[in-house]
Amino acid sequence: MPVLTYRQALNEALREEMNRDESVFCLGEEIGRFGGSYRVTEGLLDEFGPERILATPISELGIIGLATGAAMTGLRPVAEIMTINFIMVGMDQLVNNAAKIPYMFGGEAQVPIVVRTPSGAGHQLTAQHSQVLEVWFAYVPGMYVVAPSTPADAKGLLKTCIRDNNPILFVENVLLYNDKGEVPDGEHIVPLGKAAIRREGDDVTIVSYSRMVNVALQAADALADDGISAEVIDLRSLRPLDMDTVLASVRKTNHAMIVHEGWRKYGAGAEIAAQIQELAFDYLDHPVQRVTGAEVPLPYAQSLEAAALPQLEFVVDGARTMVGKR
Amino acid sequence: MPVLTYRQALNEALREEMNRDESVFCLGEEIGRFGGSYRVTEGLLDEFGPERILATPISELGIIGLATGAAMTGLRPVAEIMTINFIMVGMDQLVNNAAKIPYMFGGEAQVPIVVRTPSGAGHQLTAQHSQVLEVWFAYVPGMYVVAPSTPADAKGLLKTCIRDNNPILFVENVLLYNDKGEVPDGEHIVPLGKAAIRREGDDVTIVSYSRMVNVALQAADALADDGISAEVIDLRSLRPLDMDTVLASVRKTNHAMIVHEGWRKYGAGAEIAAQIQELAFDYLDHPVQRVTGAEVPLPYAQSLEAAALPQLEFVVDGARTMVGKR
Amino acid sequence: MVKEAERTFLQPQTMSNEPTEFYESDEELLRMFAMMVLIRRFEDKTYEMYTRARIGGYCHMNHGEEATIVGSIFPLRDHDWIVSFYREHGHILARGAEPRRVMAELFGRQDGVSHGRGGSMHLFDANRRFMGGYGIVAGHMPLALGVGYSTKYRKQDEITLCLTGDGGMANGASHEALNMIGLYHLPVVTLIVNNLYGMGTTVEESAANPNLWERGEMYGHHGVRVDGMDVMAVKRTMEDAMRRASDGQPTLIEAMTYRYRGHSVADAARYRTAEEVQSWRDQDPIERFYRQLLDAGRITEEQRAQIEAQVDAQVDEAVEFAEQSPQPDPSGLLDFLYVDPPPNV
Amino acid sequence: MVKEAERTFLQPQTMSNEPTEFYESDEELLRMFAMMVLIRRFEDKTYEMYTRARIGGYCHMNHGEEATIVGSIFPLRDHDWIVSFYREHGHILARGAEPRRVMAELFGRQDGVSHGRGGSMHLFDANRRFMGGYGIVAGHMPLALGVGYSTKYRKQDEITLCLTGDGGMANGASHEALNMIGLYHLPVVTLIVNNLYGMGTTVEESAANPNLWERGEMYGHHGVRVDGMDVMAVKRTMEDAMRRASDGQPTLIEAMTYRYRGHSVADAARYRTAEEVQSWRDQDPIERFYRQLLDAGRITEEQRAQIEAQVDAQVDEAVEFAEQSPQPDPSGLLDFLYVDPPPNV
Ligand SMILES: Cc1ncc(C[n+]2csc(CCOP(=O)(O)OP(=O)(O)O)c2C)c(N)n1
Ligand SMILES: Cc1ncc(C[n+]2csc(CCOP(=O)(O)OP(=O)(O)O)c2C)c(N)n1
Ligand SMILES: [Mg+2]
Ligand SMILES: [Mg+2]
Repeated sequence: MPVLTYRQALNEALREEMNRDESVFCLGEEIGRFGGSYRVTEGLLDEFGPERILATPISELGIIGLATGAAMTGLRPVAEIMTINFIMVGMDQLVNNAAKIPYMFGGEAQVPIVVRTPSGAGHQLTAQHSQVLEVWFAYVPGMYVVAPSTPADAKGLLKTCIRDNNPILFVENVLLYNDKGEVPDGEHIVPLGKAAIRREGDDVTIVSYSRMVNVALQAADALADDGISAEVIDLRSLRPLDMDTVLASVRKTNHAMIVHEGWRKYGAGAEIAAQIQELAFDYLDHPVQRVTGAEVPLPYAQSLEAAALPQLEFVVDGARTMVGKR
Repeated sequence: MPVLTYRQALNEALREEMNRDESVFCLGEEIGRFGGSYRVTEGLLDEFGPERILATPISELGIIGLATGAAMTGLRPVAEIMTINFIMVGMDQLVNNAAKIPYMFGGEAQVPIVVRTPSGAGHQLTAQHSQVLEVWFAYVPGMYVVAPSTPADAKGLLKTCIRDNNPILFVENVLLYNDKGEVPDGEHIVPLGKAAIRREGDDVTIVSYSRMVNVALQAADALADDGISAEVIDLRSLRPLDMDTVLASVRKTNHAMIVHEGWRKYGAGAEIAAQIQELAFDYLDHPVQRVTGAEVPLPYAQSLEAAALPQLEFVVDGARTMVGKR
Repeated sequence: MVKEAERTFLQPQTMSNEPTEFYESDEELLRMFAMMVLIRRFEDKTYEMYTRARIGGYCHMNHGEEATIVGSIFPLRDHDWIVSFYREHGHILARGAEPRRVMAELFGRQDGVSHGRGGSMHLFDANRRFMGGYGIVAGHMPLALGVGYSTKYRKQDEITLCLTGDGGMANGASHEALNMIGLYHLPVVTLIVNNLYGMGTTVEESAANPNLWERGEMYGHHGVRVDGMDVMAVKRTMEDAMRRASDGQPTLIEAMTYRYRGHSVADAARYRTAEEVQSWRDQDPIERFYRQLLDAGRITEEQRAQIEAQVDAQVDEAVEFAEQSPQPDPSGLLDFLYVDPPPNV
Repeated sequence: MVKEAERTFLQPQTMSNEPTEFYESDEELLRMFAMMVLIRRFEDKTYEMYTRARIGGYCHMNHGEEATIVGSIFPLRDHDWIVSFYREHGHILARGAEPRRVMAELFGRQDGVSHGRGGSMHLFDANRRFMGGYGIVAGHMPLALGVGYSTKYRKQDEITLCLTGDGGMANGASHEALNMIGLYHLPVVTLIVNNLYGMGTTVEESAANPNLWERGEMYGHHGVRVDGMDVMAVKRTMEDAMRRASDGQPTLIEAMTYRYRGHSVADAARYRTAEEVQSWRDQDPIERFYRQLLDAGRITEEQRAQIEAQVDAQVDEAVEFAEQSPQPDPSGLLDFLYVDPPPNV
């Protein structure tokens, strides 16, 4: 199988879907001549021209609104919001329009849009450029929130999302773009709402998504050295949320830990913890634990930024304590 | 003690604080001649004039940005966003500016603003006008999110918030404005971050905030008839979140239920449930339960709207089942 | 800052009153007249039904704005699009939706145009390319941009009419949408229904420069102001705009009008004087059109009476239909939330 | 749509080159010149330090924009305010902040102007009323509105200078802020540093009407375009604007300039030609000001050399200071999050 970066996998998905279906087009800031701020759309302008690779002004309401309106007429727009930090100035269009239109017009309209955007911190981008905000959208009925962690999923899920008929926030991650992995050629589709078990194990379930899956896998390696067998689940999407897979695992391991980059309080992990205890209470030998980013706007200094991000050692130590092998 | 409506209590708090401190002023759409969309600012224009009761254009970024910028120069603005549904078009100023400025400038600036806004559904206001979105802001470090349920708290907490030096989202509720209650005259201050036990009980802890506290209290009445003694906790604020009071209660009752109007998944209740199981796991006789609004954009038809809102009977039945007296 | 000369332009009496030339057939003119009457009577009935608790929620009516509505919507062709806002009862009627299905929606019934989910602010009619009414001020304008872009993308000859309010022009969404419409040369006509108020706020209190049509220039649109109490003036302006739109030149029309009633049924409109309201009622668009038609020998008193009788019957029938239509069954609460969702949503 | 005549205005060679009249003292002129040199050299050093991994994150530099900065900031009085954006190293230097504390911030050190929390995009100096650099495009403009409103509220004679980019003018935040500034007649001067690009997007690709200064009229501002490569032209324009601001008349200045380097250190700027860059470098604001001063007998070659030597020493010292300053201790991670929080936050 070809090895691609996460970035290339996304690019391939876009190219294939645009070739397959003329109604698919991309829009967003700097996605044309510039190739995309994270170069995900590189080369597409030459191939598809400026109407299908529409580079827009710095108008996030305009971008998401354009996509939504066009989708209502039958097109399938893929909008890029340069980073999730800028989604706030455009989110009214996503939450008040795209997510509500199908329902509030009684099924008379559909909004098949994908809004792609990278989330996450790293590289000292500071308070206004390092946020993890997808949980806000996962809260909204009518939306899907999808967040691949591997190049293969990046391609397979993006293709699925483009073909889906619902409004979708597709969350990438600034630190995953250069990750490499095997990616099936051509038609490769990953269904929505199905979590992936990235590593099987018996002693503790580590639930994660996006970049933190890598941290969870590293932790599982470290735990294995201690004789602790960790099962790592990659949620792949926050909505739909595949609790079946999570619960089956927890019923087996009796220990659950959630790892994500976003802030702790009212973060995505809260919902997963709440559901695990609701639905697998009698299987739990220990409270569900959460390892998350520190609750601060991300600071610039390297010393502080490092301290604010979820640490591998927290995951490892937490799991050890939980299963009583500390 | 005088009996006031929730609306009058807010009005009194604004009047008193504006009289006490010249740096306090109000701004927002229709808060002047119109008296406020929910008439909270009625009469204040005559008393304080148009510079201190500033009626603005329909510019939510402008409103919150004006407040934030003015606060940085030492004023204490109280902004009204007509309803929380409109906050999306302005929230970039609140989350990316107000909540981050103190931290990202290393303590060199302060942003003492209060953004008042009503949340919640009722009266068939439909999908774009019936949302409960405060959990988004509770997620954001740097913000406080306060939500009084009684007229006395409406006054006491608003006064506290106006004097506080942090950016605060002050969440009112469209169906509470006409509620009546005793409100202390003059100086009445309710501290931030202290939940209120609205009713004591031994068998089950019902945790709620804002309008749903009333539903919880009704449920407690109904449960009392069955011999179930419910303790009702009003959080008063989602951030700071007074888990100490909640946990003390749960350690006593061994049963916890959370009731709120917002959507279930990734709603405020998830965090509270997650923390209860984290911190009082061994005291729980039953998983923490949540009673919430249905996960739909609010529909217009009375039949559907009623079905979408949290029902008294769900609280009562849920509590009965939990304590095993069904 | 408002200059004096401009401020007086906001008074109806200064508007053009030249004799109107008609190229329309009698039938077309009478259809226009009948529609204006229908909108008026429909709204009267809406008000009545609201007070009788058949209608709930927010309810914004079109009394006084009939000329802006009929003048801008009648020139549209079947394949043209409309994107509107919450004050849209008349808009969807003028587009040809059945009054009874509109009334059923206001009643929150299953046969409503949005199957009872939308209510007064969220009317929709896919067949007539009426792309809905929206409740976030100016939030629908980026959607019109999207519909217009779709037309260009699909290389069709379609025009999008975006109706919007004066107050909404202060919102950032209007700015982003209008700029992008101009930038991409989209076939979009934006008509500002300038009824001089956004709730209780006057245009002068909301726009540093209240000549809203002048913004056209900054957005690459042709900008024009029109007497919104004169249906033929609006129609001619719209026809011109449609011609330009087909050439990729969008137009921003500011139609000066007035809402006779409060912002919504609940608003007593204490922020304006009875004299001001009366000065606009004196320019009533229906009476004015009737005079124009009468002067031109295009209508008779009998025809008017007949039209009014027909409209009344239609509105009564709409109410009957709405009363009869069932409320949506609560079991359908989750319908329409997602298209083909996976099992675990 | 861009008309040809306007498009050519965007070329530097068409800008005014009239001999400059100075009323400033020699000392003042040399201070201005020295500041322009400082900004240039400071940015050279910033670039070097970035490549040596002393500086991280996003880093946007001011090469080429020195005249817009010094021309607009020097006329301000101590009690005036500045609100800026992420491309603000030069802005805070021109306002008088110590270069070493600015460099320490870029290094992420405790002695930085934001104590290492802000970095390149978020410089702050309360004492100099420099209200910060912000990273959300146009998101700082509503803050300038607020600072201006505060001045009016407190009945002070203060002016707020809001520096902003051309690309940001497409964002709704600019619209809401400028409209409200005009509506309330606030003493705010908004200066668009029009460097012809927002990242790789030209003004013509971002604004339906790229004559950004023309928007002044729609926002109730005086609108004016100025040659942003001529520091004296910018200064005179700013002085006029300050006079108007004191009378409650805001001004929107569009200063035409160019950024020599990419959008940020990481951007190789492949979207523009070497010739285009050169044509602007030929108009270099520092060289131009030097010529003007030389022609007027206000500077000598020796003075220039001396200034440059002083500036170099200052910049070297800034780096040394920054290197020496400690990284913030991780134990301070939660500092500054809340003011006097209750115990359970
Ligand atoms: C973003 C937003 N802010 C505030 C409101 C509340 N609101 C509803 S209608 C309205 C006035 C709009 O006035 P205008 O645009 O002139 O339209 P009109 O109602 O006069 O037809 C306001 C402030 C809203 N719906 N959306
Ligand atoms: C709302 C928002 N959208 C996108 C971005 C990403 N971004 C950062 S700078 C920039 C270009 C801004 O250009 P301009 O306003 O001309 O300022 P310049 O960088 O040229 O000085 C963009 C798109 C952002 N920071 N904020
Ligand atoms: Mg209006
Ligand atoms: Mg620029």
